[in-house]
Amino acid sequence: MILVWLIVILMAGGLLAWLAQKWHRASPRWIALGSVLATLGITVYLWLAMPAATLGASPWLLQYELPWIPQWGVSFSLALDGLSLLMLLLTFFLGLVAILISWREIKNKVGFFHFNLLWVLAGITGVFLTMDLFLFYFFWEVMLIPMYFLIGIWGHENRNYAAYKFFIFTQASGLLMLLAILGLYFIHGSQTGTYTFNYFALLNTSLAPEAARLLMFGFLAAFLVKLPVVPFHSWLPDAHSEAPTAGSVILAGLLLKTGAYGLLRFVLPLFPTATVEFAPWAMLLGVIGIIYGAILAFSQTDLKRLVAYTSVSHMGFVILGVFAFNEWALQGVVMQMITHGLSTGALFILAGFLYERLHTRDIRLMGGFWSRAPKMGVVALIFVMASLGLPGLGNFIAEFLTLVGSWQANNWLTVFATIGLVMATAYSLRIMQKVFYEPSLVEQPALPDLTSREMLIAAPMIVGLLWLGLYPQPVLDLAQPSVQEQLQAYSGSKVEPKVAAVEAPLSIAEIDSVYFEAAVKDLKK
Amino acid sequence: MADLLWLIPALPFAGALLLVLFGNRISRGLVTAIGAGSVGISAAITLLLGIEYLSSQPAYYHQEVWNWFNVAGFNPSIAFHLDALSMVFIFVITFVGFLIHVYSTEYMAEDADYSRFFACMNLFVGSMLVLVMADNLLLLYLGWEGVGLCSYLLIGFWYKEPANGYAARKAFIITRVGDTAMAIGLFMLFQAFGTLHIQTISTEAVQLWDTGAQMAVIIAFLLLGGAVGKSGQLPLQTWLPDAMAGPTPVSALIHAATMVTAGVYLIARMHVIFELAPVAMMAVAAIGAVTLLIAGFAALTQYDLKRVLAYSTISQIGYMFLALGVGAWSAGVFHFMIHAFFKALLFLCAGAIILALHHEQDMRKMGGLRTSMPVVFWTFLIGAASLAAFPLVSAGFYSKDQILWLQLAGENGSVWLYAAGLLGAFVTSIYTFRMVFITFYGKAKTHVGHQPTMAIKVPLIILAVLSLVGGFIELPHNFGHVVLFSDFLSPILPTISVVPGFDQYEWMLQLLAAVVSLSGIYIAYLFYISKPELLASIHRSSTAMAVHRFWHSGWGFDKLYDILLVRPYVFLANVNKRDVIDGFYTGLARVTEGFHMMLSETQSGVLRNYVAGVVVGAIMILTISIFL
Amino acid sequence: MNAVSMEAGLLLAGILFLLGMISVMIRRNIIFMLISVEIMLNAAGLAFIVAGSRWVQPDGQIMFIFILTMAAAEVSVGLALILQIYHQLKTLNSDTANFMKG
Amino acid sequence: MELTFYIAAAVAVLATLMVITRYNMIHALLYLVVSFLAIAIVFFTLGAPFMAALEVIVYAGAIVVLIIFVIMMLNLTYEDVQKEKEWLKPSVWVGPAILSLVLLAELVYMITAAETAPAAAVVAVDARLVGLALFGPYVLAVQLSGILLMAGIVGAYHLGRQKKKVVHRFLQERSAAA
Amino acid sequence: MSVNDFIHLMPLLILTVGALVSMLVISAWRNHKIIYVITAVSFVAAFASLFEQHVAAPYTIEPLFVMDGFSAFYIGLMLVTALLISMLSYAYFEQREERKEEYYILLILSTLGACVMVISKHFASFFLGLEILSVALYSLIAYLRTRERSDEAGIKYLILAAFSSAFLLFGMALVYAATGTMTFTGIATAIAAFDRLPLLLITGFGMMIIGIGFKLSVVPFHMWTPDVYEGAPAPVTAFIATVSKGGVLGLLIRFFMEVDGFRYPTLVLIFTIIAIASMFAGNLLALMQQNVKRILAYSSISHLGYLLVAFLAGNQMGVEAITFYLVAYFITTVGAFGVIAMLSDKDRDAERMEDFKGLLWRRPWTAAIFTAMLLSLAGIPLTAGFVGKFYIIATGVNTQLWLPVAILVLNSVIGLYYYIKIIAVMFQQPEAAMEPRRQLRPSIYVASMGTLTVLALLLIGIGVYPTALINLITTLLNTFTTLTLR
Repeated sequence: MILVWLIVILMAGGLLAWLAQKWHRASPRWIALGSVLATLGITVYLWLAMPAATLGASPWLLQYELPWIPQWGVSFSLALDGLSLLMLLLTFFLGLVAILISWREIKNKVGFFHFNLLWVLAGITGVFLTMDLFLFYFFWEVMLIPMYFLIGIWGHENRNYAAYKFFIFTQASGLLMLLAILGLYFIHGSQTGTYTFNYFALLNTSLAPEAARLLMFGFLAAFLVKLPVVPFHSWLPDAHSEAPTAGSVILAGLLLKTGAYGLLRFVLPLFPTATVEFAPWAMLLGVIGIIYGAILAFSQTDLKRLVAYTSVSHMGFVILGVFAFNEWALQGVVMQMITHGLSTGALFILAGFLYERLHTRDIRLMGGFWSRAPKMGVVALIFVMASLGLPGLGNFIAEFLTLVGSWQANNWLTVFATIGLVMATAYSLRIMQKVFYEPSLVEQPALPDLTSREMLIAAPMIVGLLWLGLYPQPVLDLAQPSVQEQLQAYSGSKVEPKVAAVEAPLSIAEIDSVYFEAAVKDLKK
Repeated sequence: MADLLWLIPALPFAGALLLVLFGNRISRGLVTAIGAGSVGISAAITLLLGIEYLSSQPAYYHQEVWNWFNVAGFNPSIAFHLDALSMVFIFVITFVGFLIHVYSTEYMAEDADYSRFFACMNLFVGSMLVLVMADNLLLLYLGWEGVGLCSYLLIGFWYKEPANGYAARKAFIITRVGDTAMAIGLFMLFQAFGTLHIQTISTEAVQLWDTGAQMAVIIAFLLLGGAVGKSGQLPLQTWLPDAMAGPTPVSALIHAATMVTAGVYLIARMHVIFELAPVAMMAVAAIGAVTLLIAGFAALTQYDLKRVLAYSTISQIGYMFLALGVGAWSAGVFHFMIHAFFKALLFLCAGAIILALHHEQDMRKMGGLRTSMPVVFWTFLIGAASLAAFPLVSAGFYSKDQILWLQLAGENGSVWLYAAGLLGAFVTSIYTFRMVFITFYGKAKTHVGHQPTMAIKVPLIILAVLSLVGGFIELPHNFGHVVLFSDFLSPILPTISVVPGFDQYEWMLQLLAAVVSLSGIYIAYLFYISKPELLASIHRSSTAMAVHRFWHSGWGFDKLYDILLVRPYVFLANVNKRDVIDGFYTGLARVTEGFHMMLSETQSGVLRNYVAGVVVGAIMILTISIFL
Repeated sequence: MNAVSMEAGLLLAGILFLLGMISVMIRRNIIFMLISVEIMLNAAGLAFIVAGSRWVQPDGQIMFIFILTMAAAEVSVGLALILQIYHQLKTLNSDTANFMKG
Repeated sequence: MELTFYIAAAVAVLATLMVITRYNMIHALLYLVVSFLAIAIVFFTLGAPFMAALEVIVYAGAIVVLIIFVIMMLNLTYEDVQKEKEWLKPSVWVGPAILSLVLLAELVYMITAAETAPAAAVVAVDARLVGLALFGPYVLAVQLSGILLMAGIVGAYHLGRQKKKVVHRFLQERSAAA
Repeated sequence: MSVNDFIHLMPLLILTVGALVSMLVISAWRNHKIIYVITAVSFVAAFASLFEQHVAAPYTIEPLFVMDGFSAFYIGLMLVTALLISMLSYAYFEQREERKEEYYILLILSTLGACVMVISKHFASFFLGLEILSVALYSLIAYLRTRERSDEAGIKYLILAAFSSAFLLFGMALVYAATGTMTFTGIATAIAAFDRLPLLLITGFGMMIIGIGFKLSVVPFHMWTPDVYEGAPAPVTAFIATVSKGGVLGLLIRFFMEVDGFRYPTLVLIFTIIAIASMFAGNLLALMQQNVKRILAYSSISHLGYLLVAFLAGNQMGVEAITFYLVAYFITTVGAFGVIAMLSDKDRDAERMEDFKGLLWRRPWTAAIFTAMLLSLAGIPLTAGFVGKFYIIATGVNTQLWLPVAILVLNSVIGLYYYIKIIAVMFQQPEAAMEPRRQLRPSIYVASMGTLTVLALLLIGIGVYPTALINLITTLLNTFTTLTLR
């Protein structure tokens, strides 16, 4: 029941915030803040209250189910495991940040803004919690509309175009997922006679390889576009750069994660054979994304666009890791989801700070800000370093684990992905260079340093990144049972390190084939 | 005492943190106290620990601070491991680092960003300490990257000059290229051993692989890639000369105590792997040889005082690689230590000069400083002598001589390597004394402003002394046979076996080395003091000038990389700035719009056309119903 | 009463129907269009009667009566509308009435 | 009887052809009357005398007369005939004619190729039978056709009324105030 | 005519009486409000009389009508829709310089026609129902006869409707000629006897499809739709888009189920082509359109395409899906045109994009309702349209109509663009304080506003908790005898 409350509080808070605007101008902010704090409190309580359960046999901590459309076998089914709990923590934390960041930035239609903000969060919460595929699709769509409004109403100059693009891309891919969900539903129904959308029931569907492949592509469509993976990333730079800061933070920090979450939660367990077949291609896409995103990020002059392309690059690691099918990679992916949420969110916040002061996002018009705003410089430096994967900060753990994992699966692709790290350095340092180091060609107005409210936003993110970089174990522990659960179907595909190592020498193609044969053999058992 | 191990890196980190958080709000004195003090305490702890280590002779100290993370058996800790090798390194790092800190208090006194400077310096020292004390390769990698970050911050310390920023960026990116190779090496090591714990790897590697095993070779090459990047060796050396953009103490720190020696440390640390891969060893030696020559010749032509020193660093590290490559592990480490002393000394002297000459770095505008800055002159001369391996008195002579000797005497040595080393030594003494003569002799060309005070002089003198006497802890056997240093390292690093019966020729080689060194000095004297017309005649020859330009540009590597890598990348990035894939979707939208336009034409608003539309539909339906 | 084949009857209906149809397509005068539609409806009625007489049932004729009713209603509304249009546009050209398109 | 049918059919087709090619509307209508009369004869040959009568009365009588009334109300002149001529250029009718020919071919094929029962003799269904069916099973349909006519009448009444400016009382007040 | 017949035809009778009473009252005393009340009362009464029906088993009135759960549901649906439209009409016509009273008579009559269609099981009643609907609609479309566009729309609709009716009739005649019967069951038994369909019959069906397709405004018989939607008064447009199509669709389903048209690949092929073409044409035509009423017209074309996808499934689930979708579509369409009607003034309807600029900030509640309606049309969750679209896609997937379903999905995406374009315009900041359009007393909008609110609540209610409606549909359709066999 407590899970339902999470969603209800957000939705009710949103409505209340909207209505309260008439009453007092500032009240929506406080209402929104209150409701997100409440949900954050609940989640933190959940986290602290049940660490023991995470180590138990079942990864599920809490479950809740209520029939919804019984005729179709749809139920309002929520469940919480370590992975969802982590995602929820991230959601509410970034939600909080998003509200704080908008405190001054959003001046008109405050009530409606917070309504949308909270409903996006509610939709995301639903996506992370639901265990019914119909409901999943439902929430998947629910989170898009308020996001569309956030971009379309409070965005920058080109907001309408960006909002359309965002909406159409995500909807199109979502519909393909719907088709796949329905296909799965009917196949399962015709096999067992019970038509249900329940995740746990559908896990036991046995699929013909052809069907599994098609259905997997349906799911992949939605998740790969959301993630996004090159060549489906085209919506992201526009949406990110045109959204208001809070919108960018939520887009980068949370919406992209729903794609990664979907891969972990649905694609892997539902289609074990098909994913193994597809894995090399998926990893290839990941690597292409890493490199392509990095190259594009390097050439951008719009700060938010630049950061947006870094997201493309970073999300490449996610898909690379997911399709490596081992615990290192998956834990890396989970870490990547969280740390990318923090670091990229933080970079967008930074862009927001700059935009608020300078009314431009063009880095050619910036420069030499370190001397004028040293605090901002330090903060920016830390986030930039996080984004280029400096050890000691969370992203490093994520990327390293992912790469360690993916190395076991595919050597050459991992090599190229690692090269992406160099490119990450190039574009990340470009931010520092252009914004904070070399003097600007254009005179800029006074640039006040970070205020205490802004420090209040930035500080927890820095602490979080450092904590994740130096002692990520609590997070990893929390995610571990879930990761195991998702990997169950692949238990055989974990490479025995030493065996592979001995055979590993030059011909890497051989390793691959050995690896796949082993995987296939194990699956047959 | 071993419980305090963690304090050694933690103190500089704590200092950095304090300075970042409060640096702007506290007095300069306090900044100095925190900045230099933290490193000083580290140095003190190191000293105490070293004494204890020497007296009790344990195999190593180990301390786990906390478990970093644990994923499916991948379980690196934040744990420190201190053995003789690390001991040498932390000693150098903390002591030389401390001296440089002290020196900086004066050098940077006028700078507005005083606290930022010390924060970065502390971070630098801390990272380097983590690097050399790490008990697993992941933690080592943390320090490794941290060093890269600090180099970036410090090289770009005076960020307002765009060139400095670019130099900083270049340093970070190029070293990161090496790091990437190293990271891949780590993946392979992990795949092979299921851990990155250095001790475990070292013990298990021998069981797992035979000498020359392909895996070992690949890994060794990848680690070498990392080492080459950090240590400024061929082909990733181009960042180092540009790194002179930072304040001089930073250069001293980078070149003497930290950063560039990391590669040496890595190879020494992973010597087990390298020994399993003779090809990689050969590569190390070859890289060292080629690098030391290229850098030496490049140094000959530089005018910027610091650039000369920078190339000399590249060259000297080439010597260390040469030593490591033939398996003369302790010789390489010994040269590292001695090099740290004299290179720090030379940089600090150069800093004093630059400070005195109002940040003038061009040697052509210096001269006659011998009289105006006597302390600096003498200390610089000592450093130069050491660098040029001035026979008998300088420490550099002993360390370099050992390396050269082992090129021939060592099992894996070869005449070619020896010849390269010898030629390098010759060039070294030429450019070293070219520098000395141009800077300190002749007419004064720039007014001497700031005269160094105690904070500068004391470190200079200490380092000068060390540059002189440091060599006496390891003397050739025909010269007193002191083997304190190699003994100290022997539990960790295997001793090199010398070809039997070769000993009796050692004095000949020493003599040769001494002659080479002295003749180099003489040539420099000839060109720059006694017969400047010789130089002028060279300047008239167009071939010579072409060579000069070529060397001056660092053998054209910058240009080469620019054309091969940087420009294509930038070009690609800029061409694709608008994202071709986006163009595809835009095209799709356009096509759809085109369909809309076409269909819109049918909605002409004319009733007859609509009727015709219905009729067309009727024909369609009837055709289908009749013919299908 | 002898054999007029059903095919012949239907063919006649079909030809008349098509003549009406072509007329609707080529005429611009709205009244002509209306007349043409009447021809078509009449042809359809003819087809019903042919079919009815084939099966010897009254249903075909009954349908014809309904068609007749409908034609009458349609013509009356149509003519009223045509009057109105003529008042507005001062023309009977249906092509002129294309304010709405696209 | 068969011959009558064919002659009447020919007349009907020809007359209809004339209807659709006339420029003058009154001429066209006269041909239309001829066509309807011919069809009435066809009905007769098909054994539906009652329908023949209705055809003459309702189509040829009521509907055509209605149209003529409207034409008279509209005061069509010679220019309109000229305009009609202009409108009916070959370029206008060639396309539709081809479409119609295609359809015709299909219809002919469909009707002739239909493997129906051998053409049974057409038997007259006399008016009594029709009446019985009409007011027997189809009585509700008759009611419905009444409603249909009602809809037609109400609509025609509303649309056919001459314009009369009716201003809403609120707007009236407002304009009065202004 | 037995008493039972009367009871089962009660809704129709009540409507007829309502129309007659209105006519009598008008002749005595013209008053908008009174006629309005009479209309509303007769719709409500007709709806209420549905509850007196015993639809557990189909009740036939030979040879013309059959009353079963299916017809009861459709009649109920259309009555409610008509009632809602009449509620919305009051404010709209109150401000016109026109006689208003006949409108209601015609509205009742056309609703009657649509109801006749869904209960008919004979060509005669089908045809008469269709024509009652059509003839009433001619006048309704051109009702604002002083508007040029209204007249233009009226004549276009008239000529084309009569034209397509002629096709329908000819088709019926051919079917009759081939089978010798005009009742649906009779045709079904007759064709069951053939092992292969005679050409005459197939052609007959084909020509009937033209007539039906015209009323459903599917491609290629769709061309009238935008013009008529634009020209007709907004409430009438709502009526054309909903009741008129609903009636024809109900009939189509009954007819096709009865004769089991899905056995014949030719017919299935024709419908597949029509469905696909409708989806594409509708959405592509709407893409860059600037007139809101035309956008909705084009969108209705594509929606009919979607419906045909479920229709193609040809099973019970398909019919349920159609029915459900129809409910959602009715609510949405009436709501959307209701908003347009409410924003219209006496000069013209609010149909241009500018009319909606910044609506959210001027009239937030109206804009919110319109947004909800558009989102429902686009098939976004929390609205009935989503569940409906889901139902249709599910049906398609279930019967493995991959091509139509894929195209449906593709078109939903294209469709999004123009729906959100309108939304985006509403959310735009108005540049300057816009001249408020002249409006009558706000009090006359109470009924409109209330109706729209009810519609919005229904929309979201069904979107969030569709179970009740699904239950109702499944129970009622169970009595649709031919379906239960499958």
